[in-house]
Amino acid sequence: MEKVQKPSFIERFLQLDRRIIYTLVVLAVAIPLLFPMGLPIKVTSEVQSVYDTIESLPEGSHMLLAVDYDPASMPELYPMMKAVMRHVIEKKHKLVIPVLWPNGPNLVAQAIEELKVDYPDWTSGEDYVFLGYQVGTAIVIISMGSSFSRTFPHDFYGSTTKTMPLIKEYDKFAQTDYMVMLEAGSTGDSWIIFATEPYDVEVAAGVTAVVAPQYYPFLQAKQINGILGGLKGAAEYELLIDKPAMAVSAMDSQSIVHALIFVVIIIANIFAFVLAGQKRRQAREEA
Amino acid sequence: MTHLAIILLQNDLAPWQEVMSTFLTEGGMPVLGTWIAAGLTLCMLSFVYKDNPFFRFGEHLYLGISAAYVMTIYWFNFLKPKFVYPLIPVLDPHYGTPEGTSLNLWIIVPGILGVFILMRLIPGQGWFSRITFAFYIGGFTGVALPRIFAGFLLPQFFATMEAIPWRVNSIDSAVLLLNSLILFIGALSVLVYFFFSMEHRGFIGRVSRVGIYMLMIAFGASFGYTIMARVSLLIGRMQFLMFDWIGEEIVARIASLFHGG
Amino acid sequence: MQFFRKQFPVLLAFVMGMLLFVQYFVPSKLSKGFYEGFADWLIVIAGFAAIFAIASLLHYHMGKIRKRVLGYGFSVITIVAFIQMLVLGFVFHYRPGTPAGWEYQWLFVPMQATMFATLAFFIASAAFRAFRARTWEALALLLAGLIVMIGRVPIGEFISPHLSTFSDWILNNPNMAGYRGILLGVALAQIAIAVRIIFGIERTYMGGGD
Amino acid sequence: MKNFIRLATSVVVVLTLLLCSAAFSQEADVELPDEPFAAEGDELEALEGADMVIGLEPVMEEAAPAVEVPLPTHVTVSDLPNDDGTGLVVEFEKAPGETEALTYTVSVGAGPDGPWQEIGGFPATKKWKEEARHYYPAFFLFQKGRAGMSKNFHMFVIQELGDNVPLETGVEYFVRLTASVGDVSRNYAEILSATPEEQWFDTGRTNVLIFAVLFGATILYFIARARRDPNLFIRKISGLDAVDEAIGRATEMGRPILYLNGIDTLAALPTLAALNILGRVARRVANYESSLIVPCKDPIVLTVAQEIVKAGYTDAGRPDAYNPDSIFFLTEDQFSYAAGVCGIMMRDKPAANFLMGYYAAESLILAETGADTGAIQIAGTDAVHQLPFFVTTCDYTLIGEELYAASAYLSREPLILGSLKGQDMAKVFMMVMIIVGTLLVTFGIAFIKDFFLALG
Repeated sequence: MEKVQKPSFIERFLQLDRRIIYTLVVLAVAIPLLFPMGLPIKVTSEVQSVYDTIESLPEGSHMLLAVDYDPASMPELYPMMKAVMRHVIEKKHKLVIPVLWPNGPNLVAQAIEELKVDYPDWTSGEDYVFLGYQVGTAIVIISMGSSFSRTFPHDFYGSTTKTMPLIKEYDKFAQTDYMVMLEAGSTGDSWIIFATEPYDVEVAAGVTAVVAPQYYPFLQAKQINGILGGLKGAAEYELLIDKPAMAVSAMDSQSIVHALIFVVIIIANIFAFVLAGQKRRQAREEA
Repeated sequence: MTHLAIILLQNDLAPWQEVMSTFLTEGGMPVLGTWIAAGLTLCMLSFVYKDNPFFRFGEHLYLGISAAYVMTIYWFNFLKPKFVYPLIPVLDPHYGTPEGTSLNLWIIVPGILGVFILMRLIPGQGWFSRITFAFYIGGFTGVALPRIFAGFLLPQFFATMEAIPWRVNSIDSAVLLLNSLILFIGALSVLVYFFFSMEHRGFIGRVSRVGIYMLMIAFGASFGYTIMARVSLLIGRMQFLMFDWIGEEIVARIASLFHGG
Repeated sequence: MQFFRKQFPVLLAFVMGMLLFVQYFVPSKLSKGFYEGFADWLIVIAGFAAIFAIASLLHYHMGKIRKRVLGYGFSVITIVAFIQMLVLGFVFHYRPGTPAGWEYQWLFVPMQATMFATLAFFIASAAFRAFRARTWEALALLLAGLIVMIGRVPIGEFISPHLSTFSDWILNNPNMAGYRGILLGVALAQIAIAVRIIFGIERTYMGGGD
Repeated sequence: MKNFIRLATSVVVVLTLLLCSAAFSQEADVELPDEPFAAEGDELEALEGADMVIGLEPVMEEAAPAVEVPLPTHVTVSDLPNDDGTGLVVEFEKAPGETEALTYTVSVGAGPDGPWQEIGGFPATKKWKEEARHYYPAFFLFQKGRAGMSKNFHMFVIQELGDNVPLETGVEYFVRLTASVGDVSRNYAEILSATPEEQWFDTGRTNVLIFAVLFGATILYFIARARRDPNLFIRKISGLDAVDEAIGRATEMGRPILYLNGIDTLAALPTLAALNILGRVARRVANYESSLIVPCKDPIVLTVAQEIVKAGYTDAGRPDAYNPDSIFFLTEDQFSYAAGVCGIMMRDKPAANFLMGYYAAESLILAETGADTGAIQIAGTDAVHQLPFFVTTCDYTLIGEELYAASAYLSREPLILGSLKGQDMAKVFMMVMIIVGTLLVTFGIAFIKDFFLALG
C-alpha cells in the first residue's frame, strides 16, 4: 500500500492539533468580552416570574437572600447575585443575607462593596443585614425560624445583630415576604424542607447549570416559583432589570464558543465523510 | 470544591489582629494578591499548551497548600472535637457548660484502630491495619446496604412502573405515549445490556443493541448539556484577568483601538 | 496470632456489617446512639489515617530531594508550601483578614478556579475528536450532543425556536431512560458487592489474604 | 435457562396472588369509601397507640364569637410511631367548615391544668397525615389511588418543648389544641394525654427489609451453587480484555502504569470496586515486571491500596519487587489532585492509565491529558455524569455495573462469578416485576405498586 506523499488539507484538518482549538476557544471567549455584540436573549417564564414577584412587592418588603455557593461556582452565580441585589435595592426592599457555605461570605462582601459604589446610601443594619456564615446547614435554617439574631449573634462585620433597626422588625423566617436562594448544590433542599414549606414563604432558586435539573421538579410541584439557571438565567435577569452587565456580555462568549464547537464538529464530519469516500474510490481503483 | 466546613470564630478580634486584618484587606495587600492570583492563573492555564516549569511550579505550590488546608480541617473538625475533647474534656472551651463535651472513654477504641494504621510505618507490622480495614469497610458496607435499596434501587424501580397512557386522541397524547414508551423500553433495554451471565445473541442481543443506543444518546445529551457550564468557568477566569487584573479602563481603551475611535 | 491475622478481620467485618444493617431497621435510642457512635469512630480513624498520609507525602518529596531527582526543587516548594500553610492554618483557621485567609483567597481559590476552568478547553477538544459519525452508535451520540449543546444558548433560538424544546425533550426522555437503566444496574451491583464483603467472600481489600 | 423459567414462574405466582387480594380490596373500597378508619381500623397502627379517643361534641369555652371558629370533632394524641421514643402526634380529621384563615395551635403541659407551653401552630391548609408517609406506612394501603388522594387528616408531630428540649420517653404529656381565626380562639373540649414510647422495628422500612432479604438470599444462593458447579459463563467485557494488552504494551515500552482509585473515600462502594481491580492489575503488573504508580487522594484508600498491591506482588511470587513509595498520597483536594495527576501523566509518561472508581468534574481533565500523552486508557465509573467524558476520551470504558463485574471477570473466582449470576437473576426478577407492574398500573390496577410504596 503506497502512501499519499503529503497529507491533504482534509486529513490535516482531521488531525488538527488541540492547541489550535484551545486558541480558538480563548479568542471566542475574549473577543465578545471586548466587543459585546448583544445577541438577543429570550427571557424564559421561570426567570420572568422571579422578576415579577420582586417587582410587585410593596416598598420595604422583607427579602431573604440565601447564599449557598463558593468561588468554584462564582462565574455563574455571582452575576446573578449582583443582579438580584441590584433589583432589591432599586425597589427599596429590605434584605437579609445568611451564608451556609463556608467559603461564601467573601463573595457577598465583595458584591456589597461593588454595589455601594452605585448606591452609597444603602446602609448596613437599616437596609440590609449581612449575617455571614454559620456552621450546621439544617440546624441553622431551623434555628432561623425562631430568631435571626439568636442564630447569628454578630453579622459578618462583627456588629451585634440584635440592636439593628432592620433585625428589630424582621427577626423571624416567617416574616419573610420573598426569598431567593443561590445554590451550587443541594442546600436548597434543606431550605425548602425546613423553612419555605413550613412557613409558607415564596421562594425562587438561582442555580448553576449543572444542578438546575435537580430544581426543576420543585418548580413543577410549585414549591419554588422561579428558577434562574446558570449564566443564561443571570443574563436574562440583567436584561429584565435593564442593567446588562457581566452575564449578558458573557452570553455572547457562550454563544460564540458553542457556535465554534458546532461548526468545527460539522466540518470535521463532512471532511471525514469525504475522506472515507475518497478512500473507497481509491480502493476500488486499485482493485 | 471541598465542602468541609471551616469554623469561623465569631469572637471579637483582638486589637493586634485588627491591625493585621486592616493591613491584609486594605491598601496594597489585595493588589499584591490580585497580581499573585493572576500570575498563578496563567501558570495553571499554561498546562493545556504543554508541561512547563511555570505549571510545575503552580502545581507543586497548589499541592502543598491544599494538602495543608485539608489536614488542618481534619484536625479542627475531626480529631479535636471527636477524639481529643471526649478524652480530655477540660480542653473544650465550652467545658462546664451544657454544650461542653463529656468524657467518653470508648473513643479509645477507634484510637487504637487508628494506631493500627500508623503501625504500617513499622516494617513487618502492617497486618495490624487489616483489622482496622475490616472494621471500617465491614461497618460501612452494613450502613450502605439498606440505603442502596431505600435511596437508590426502590425509588428508581417504582418510578419506572408508571402507567402507559395508551389512549391516543391528539398529538399531545401521542407524544405522551411516545415518552412513556421510551422511558419504559429504554430503561429495560439498558438493563438487558448489563446481563453478564448470558451471551448477547438473538433476542437478548437485539434488545441490548437498543440499550447501547439509549446509552449513547444519554451520553451525548449530557456531554452537550455540560459544555455551557464549563465554558462559564473559563469566562469567569477571563473576566478576572481582563477586568480585575488588567483593569476595566485599560481593556476598554484597548478595545477602542480596534473600534477606530 | 494467625487467627488475628486471617480469620479475625473477616469475622469483624461480618459482625460490623450485620450490626449496622440491622441498626437501619431499629428506631430505638440505643440503635440511634450506636449509629452515631460508629460515625464518630470512623471520623477518628480517618483522622489517624490523615497522619499516615502526611507521613507519606513528606516521605515522597523528601525522597526526591534526598536522591536529587531531576526537578527536586519543585518538591522543596511543595514541602515549604505545606508546612507554612499548616502552621498558619493552625494559628488563624482560615478567617478572612488573617495571613491564612489571605493565602486562601489569593493562592488557593484562583488556582482551584483555574484548574476547573481548563475543562472548557478539554471539553472542546474532546468534542472535536469524539463527535465523529464513524458508526451508528457514534451518530446517535453526535446528534444528541449537538442538539442539546446548541439548544441551550441564545444562538439556538436564532436557528430554530423549537431547538431548545427538543433539547429539553431529549434530556427528559431518552437521556433519563438511559440513566435509569444504569442506576438500576449499579444499585444491584452495589448490593452484590456489599453482600460479598459482609459474608467474607470478597476480601481483596484486606490484602495478603488467601 | 431453567433457572430463569423457575424464577419467572415464581414471580408470576406471587403477582397473581397479590392481584387476587387486590381485587378483593378494591371491592372493600367501593363498599366503604368514606370511612377508612372504621373499615380498616385494626390495620392502622396509627391508632393502636392512641391513649385516648374522645369527645364528639366540641365545647365552647368563650362567649359565642362573632366569627365562626370551627373545631374538629375527633382529636387523638398518641405516641409517634417508628421513632426512638421522643415524639407524640396529634391527629384529627379536618374540621367541617375549615377555611384558609383558620390556624391550629398546639400546647403542651406537664399536667392536665397546665401551665401550657405553645409548641407550634399551623394553618388549616398544612400538615397532612397523607403527606407523612413514613410514620404511617400502612395507612395508604387501602386508600384509592395515590395521586388523587384527598387530604382529610391533619397531623402535628411534637418532638421538642422549645429550645431543643426533647420529650422524655415514658413521661405522660398533656396536650391542648386551639383553633383560631384572627383574634378569636377556641380550645378543643378535652385535654388529651399520651406517653412517648420507643419502637424496636421501623415499619416504614419494611419494604427495604423484604427486598434486601430477597436479593441477598438470591445472591448467596448462587454463590453457594457456584461452589458445586464452578463453570459459569460470563460475557465478554472488552475493557477488561484490554487490561493485559495495556500492561504488556507498557512493559514493552519500558514505561510505568498509572492506576487511580477515584476521588471518593473508602466508604464508597465504587472505591472498593476500584481497589478490587487494583489487586488483579497489581498481580499482572508483577508478572510482567513493569512498574505501577498509584497516587491517592484519600488517606485510608492510600493505606488499603498499599496493602493490596503488596499482596498482589506476593501472590505473583515477586514480593521483593514491591515498592511502597510508588503508592503515595498527593492531596485530598479535588482539583489539586487533578493537577498533580496531570503532572505525573505529562512527566512520567505512563503507557497505560487506569481510571477506576468515582469521579466528579475532574474526570475530563484527567482523561484528556492522558489521551494527549498517548497512553492506552481504561476507565470505569458508576458516576453517570462523568461517563460521557470517559466514553468519548478513553480507549475502553467500564460503564456502571461493569465496574463492579470487573473483579469477577479478571479473577474468574467461582464464588464471585456466582454472585454475578445471582445479580443477573435479581435483575430478571426486577425486570419481570417492572413489566408486570407497568401493565397492571396501565390497566388501572395500582395495587402492587401501592402495596410496596405503602410499606415504605
